[in-house]
Amino acid sequence: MDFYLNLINTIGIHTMLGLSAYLLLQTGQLSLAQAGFFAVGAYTAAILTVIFQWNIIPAVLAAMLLAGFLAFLVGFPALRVKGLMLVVATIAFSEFVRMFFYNLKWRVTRDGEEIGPDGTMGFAEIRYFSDNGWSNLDVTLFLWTFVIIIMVVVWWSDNTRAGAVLRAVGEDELAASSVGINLTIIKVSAMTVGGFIAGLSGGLYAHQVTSLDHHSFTVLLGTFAIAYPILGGLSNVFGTLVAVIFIQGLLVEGLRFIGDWRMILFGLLIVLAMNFKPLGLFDKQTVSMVKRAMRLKT
Amino acid sequence: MDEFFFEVVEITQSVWDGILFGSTYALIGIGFTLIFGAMGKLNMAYAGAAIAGAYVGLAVSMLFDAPIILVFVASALVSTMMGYLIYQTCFRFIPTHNHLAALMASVGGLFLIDEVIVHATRGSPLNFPAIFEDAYFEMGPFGIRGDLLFVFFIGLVSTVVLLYVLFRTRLGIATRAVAQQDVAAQLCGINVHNTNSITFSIAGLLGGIAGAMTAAAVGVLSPVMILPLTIKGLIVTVIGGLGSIPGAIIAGLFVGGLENLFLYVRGIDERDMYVVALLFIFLVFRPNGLFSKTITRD
Amino acid sequence: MKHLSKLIGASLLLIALSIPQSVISADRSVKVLGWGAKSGPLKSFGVNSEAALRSAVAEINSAGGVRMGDGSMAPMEVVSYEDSACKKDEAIAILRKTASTTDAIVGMGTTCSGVCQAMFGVLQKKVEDTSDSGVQMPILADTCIRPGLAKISEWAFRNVPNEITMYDELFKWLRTAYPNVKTFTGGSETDQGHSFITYTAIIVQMAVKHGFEWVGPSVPELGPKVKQGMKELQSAAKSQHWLMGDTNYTVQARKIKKQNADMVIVASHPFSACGFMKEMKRQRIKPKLLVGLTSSASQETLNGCMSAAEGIIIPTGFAPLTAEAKKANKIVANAGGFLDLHSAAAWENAFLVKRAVERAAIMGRSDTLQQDRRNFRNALASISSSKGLIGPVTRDGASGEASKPYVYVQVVNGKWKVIHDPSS
Amino acid sequence: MLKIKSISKHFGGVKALNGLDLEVEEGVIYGVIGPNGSGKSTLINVICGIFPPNKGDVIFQGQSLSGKPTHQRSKTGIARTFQNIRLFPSLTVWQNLWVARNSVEDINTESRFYRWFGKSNIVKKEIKEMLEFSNLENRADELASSLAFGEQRRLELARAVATKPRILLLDEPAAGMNKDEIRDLDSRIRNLQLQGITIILIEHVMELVMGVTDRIAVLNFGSKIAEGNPQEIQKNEAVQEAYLGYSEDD
Repeated sequence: MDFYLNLINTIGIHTMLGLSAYLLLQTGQLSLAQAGFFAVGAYTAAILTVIFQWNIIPAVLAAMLLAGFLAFLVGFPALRVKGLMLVVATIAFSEFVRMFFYNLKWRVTRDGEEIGPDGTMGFAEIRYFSDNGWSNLDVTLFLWTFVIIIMVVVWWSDNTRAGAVLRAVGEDELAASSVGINLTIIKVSAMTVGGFIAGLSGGLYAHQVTSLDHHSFTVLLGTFAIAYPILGGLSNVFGTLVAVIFIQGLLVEGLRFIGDWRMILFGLLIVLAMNFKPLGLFDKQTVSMVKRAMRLKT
Repeated sequence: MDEFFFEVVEITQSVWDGILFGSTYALIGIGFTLIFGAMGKLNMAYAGAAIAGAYVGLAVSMLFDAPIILVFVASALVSTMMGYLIYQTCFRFIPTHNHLAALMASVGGLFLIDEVIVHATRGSPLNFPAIFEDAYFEMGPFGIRGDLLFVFFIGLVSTVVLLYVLFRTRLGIATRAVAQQDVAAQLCGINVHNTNSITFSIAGLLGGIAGAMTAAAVGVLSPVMILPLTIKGLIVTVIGGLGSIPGAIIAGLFVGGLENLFLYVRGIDERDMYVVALLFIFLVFRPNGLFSKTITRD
Repeated sequence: MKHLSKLIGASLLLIALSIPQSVISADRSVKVLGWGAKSGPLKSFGVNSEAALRSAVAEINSAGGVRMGDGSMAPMEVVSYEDSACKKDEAIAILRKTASTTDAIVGMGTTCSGVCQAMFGVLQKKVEDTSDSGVQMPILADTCIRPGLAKISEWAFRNVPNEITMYDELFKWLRTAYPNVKTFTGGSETDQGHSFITYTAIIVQMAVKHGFEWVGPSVPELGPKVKQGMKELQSAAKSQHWLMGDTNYTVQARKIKKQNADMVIVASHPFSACGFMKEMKRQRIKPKLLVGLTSSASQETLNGCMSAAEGIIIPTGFAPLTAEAKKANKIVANAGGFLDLHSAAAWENAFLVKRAVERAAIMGRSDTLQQDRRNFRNALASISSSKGLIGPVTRDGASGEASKPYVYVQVVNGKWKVIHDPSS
Repeated sequence: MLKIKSISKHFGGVKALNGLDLEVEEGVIYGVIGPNGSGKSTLINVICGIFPPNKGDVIFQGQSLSGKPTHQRSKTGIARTFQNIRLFPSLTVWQNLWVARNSVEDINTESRFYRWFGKSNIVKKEIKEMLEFSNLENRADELASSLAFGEQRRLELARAVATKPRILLLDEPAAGMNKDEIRDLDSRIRNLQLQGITIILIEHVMELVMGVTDRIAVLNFGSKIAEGNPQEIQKNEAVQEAYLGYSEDD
């Protein structure tokens, strides 16, 4: 059981990470900076709970705010560029963040033990959950409340005018601006909200793995962040969830028993998925298909 | 004064080495730029294919203890093939307008190549035959590595050849035609798929040379090189200006030199931090790169 | 909405099916479950350790197996050997899976320090502390050599040499063996926690302690005590370090060349150690002595740069000296792995488990599993010394740390050759 | 209403607009005609602020628009359609109109949050009218990309109107239409005029222009060669000359 809960937690965290990129992708912006915001969230929340001994909830919320604010600041310059330029600009940003934490040393001594981030040695013993006797089930419930809140909010706003505007900007910036949409505001807000979500998931991640170091926040993480929504399809939020279950659940955990062929299959399946479902595993076609199936049943 | 002179010598020397080494980045950059110019898409699997080529070249040299030049030829040929395969698997069947899917597919390709290499070699670093390892020219306080000169030279030659092919031969003209206006090109009886796959193959060829040269310059071949090389390649492509071959070359040398400068002055921990920070600023204030000869479809 | 929940439910079910369920065989056996990196650049770790563990277990069983609590003999069984890809999240997943879905009494993995740091953090910190909801599963890691990891949890044990004494002895011996070596310098890879910390906190300090003169960038605090001036050293020597993925070592090599030391220390994993030593060769840097990091005392270094590594001296926890070491080496080689300081630990761990099981009087029934694990853990903690492949391993139960014997090996004509055994 | 003050716009060596002056009174339908490449579309793009002019200024309701980005100009009441239709293909017809609700009135009538995340009855009502106006009522939930060509034109017009413009710039709205559709378009345009929207109509299709407009300016090589009511223009020999050998249904 414990193991499945752990898997569900991982899925939850990655779903949030994916959703943070989902919003930005709707506006047509391909950003690999999510890894950076995730890292900021993770370290902030961990520092707050470990060094300042905050409660977890304010800690992750603070992490969320900080990451969001950072995203807001980065948004203005970054969104002046588009397409590949933006990809690389955001890679640059997240690498910068990674390097920052890689150099970050902040050791304090508590009852004889040195704790806190220790540069390249990483940041060990972020044991808030187990120190406070949280069972893995508690963690899952706690974590998924956030996941569900975020999913609901994003799903709901997808069907509001705001959601329509995001997509409109993504499809045709010129037309959008000539019906009076302020592109900068839209893009920056998308970036900021993305930052909030990424920061939150980072904060939760830190306590899930109990140990952070710069290896966890490489470009690969950023790639995964955009991979989920792309692989799942941008038609709605559940695409991202499906993609996360596909990657984290099936490819990473489910195929573990085939040993070292697993990671080979991993790449192969992504290639195939994109060839056969270029609009995502959970694209409109799938949705309508599933809908039809349901209608037949009920 | 004497101390000052020493520093000057050292810094010049470091930058110079960096510039020579940058020629490998430049070649990778050219590959990215070619493909981007032709399709307006990003082939993330490119550097992976390059290194894979080098591996096969190495295998050849191990099996029939072939002369070093043959190693280069082999790796060039192999990654030419891989370039073609990548086009067929990750781009050919994905709708042209769907950039995200193609990007994701090539990321999958990257994972696949990477893992296949690991599977074949257990990820162990392998000794790569160096070219003129003993050619180390000392000129007064300065020293120059013969093999790097050779690398530099090969880089220049292949660039010149490439430019000739692109701007003087019918094939090159067709490629550029497709790059600028695929529909029109099709109407003129150019088969877009053929041209694209040729572009990928040419890029692959360069990649093979680049991979082999990098391996020869380091003297060791290991899978941990792939990701850094990919990122450097992207950075170079962007600084050079998308689709600009001379841009990519200059950017490659520039990045190489800069790296060593920062390394010398600020040390390893901050080297990459400054490089990416610079890149970010560069992107924001000169969004079109050094040579903004962007040839993309939109 | 409905269809969606069903869809998710379905896929979760699919996963559940695709994951091997808890293996509970009717006949009694001592079950262990191992994991290590079987994919990714560090694949060699997992492959070698798996080969070592499995063949060691086979050895034990052919010798009659393990004596259980009721005196009967039962075979030892490796439930499976998972691929943790040297990634935190995956290792934690495997750990929890082992603890919750299998009846293995001990988890045996892994080799990557960063991963152990995370896994141990998930475990319960103090055994008797009921307020701590951490996982209660004994872990016996093959290496995870980064200093002070096992103290993170009382459930965590590892089988490593004590690096401090190891390098202490090394330089003590070098001092006498190479009297004409006076000065030294070196570099390390800063993105690999273990390499970097060992280099700055231990290797350099020990060299200084034994009278070698540091001729690298000036470090006022540098002294004969461990960790002395570590921070100063780290900041002063910045520009002669590198990263694991680097391709260009010209600057670092030249700096070291300028310092023209008798002894050069290359403290990094084979990936970059090879690149750097090749660069040294190109720049004609020929120190009287080349000293390496224990992680490089492996086949990979020979694959990567046999000729450039010629003459490098490295302390290691394994070398085929003794009879059983030779024997083990052959067996593991036949099983398709290499026995090196990492995988040798896995081999020894199998025998350590045997001893602990016999001491703990394990019943090996599924109903007594939790108790068995606890007893096993206590027994393991109470073992103060065990028999290693190249000599007795002293263990400190309280901290879960071990102190393996070690020897000094050197690359001579492209082969690892034992040049000194401090215990003899 | 709208004053074009000696606007010049160069692309490299090409003078797309060359010191052009126009004045459009409130409430009129103002035609702009001229051979291909005479700078008609450039004029629209300059008015909408997509191209900054090299020289000159655009005065709208007495205030200069220079330096104002496109979206602000739209808020001041300038709307447009595109020569090559630019809808939001993956949004439904309804959403296409919904997105366009950025007019000052909308902003003032609804709270910011509600405007972005709510769906008020006013919105529903007005969009419904909009759909009826462009008789797309029964296609409201179709994707814009699935519409027929004519419908897409109508939707684009409706989307422009949905921004509640004071002045509406139509860039060759009749291109590729058959006679009936053109007649239909004609009545739509008049209808808009009745709603008090000033209209600048750029068109090649003479029967439409001559029929519907109150006043016409003729451009050639970026400058105005004639202005007047349709009858005058038809007589003007400068125009004849410019159009020599120019076929209407081109």
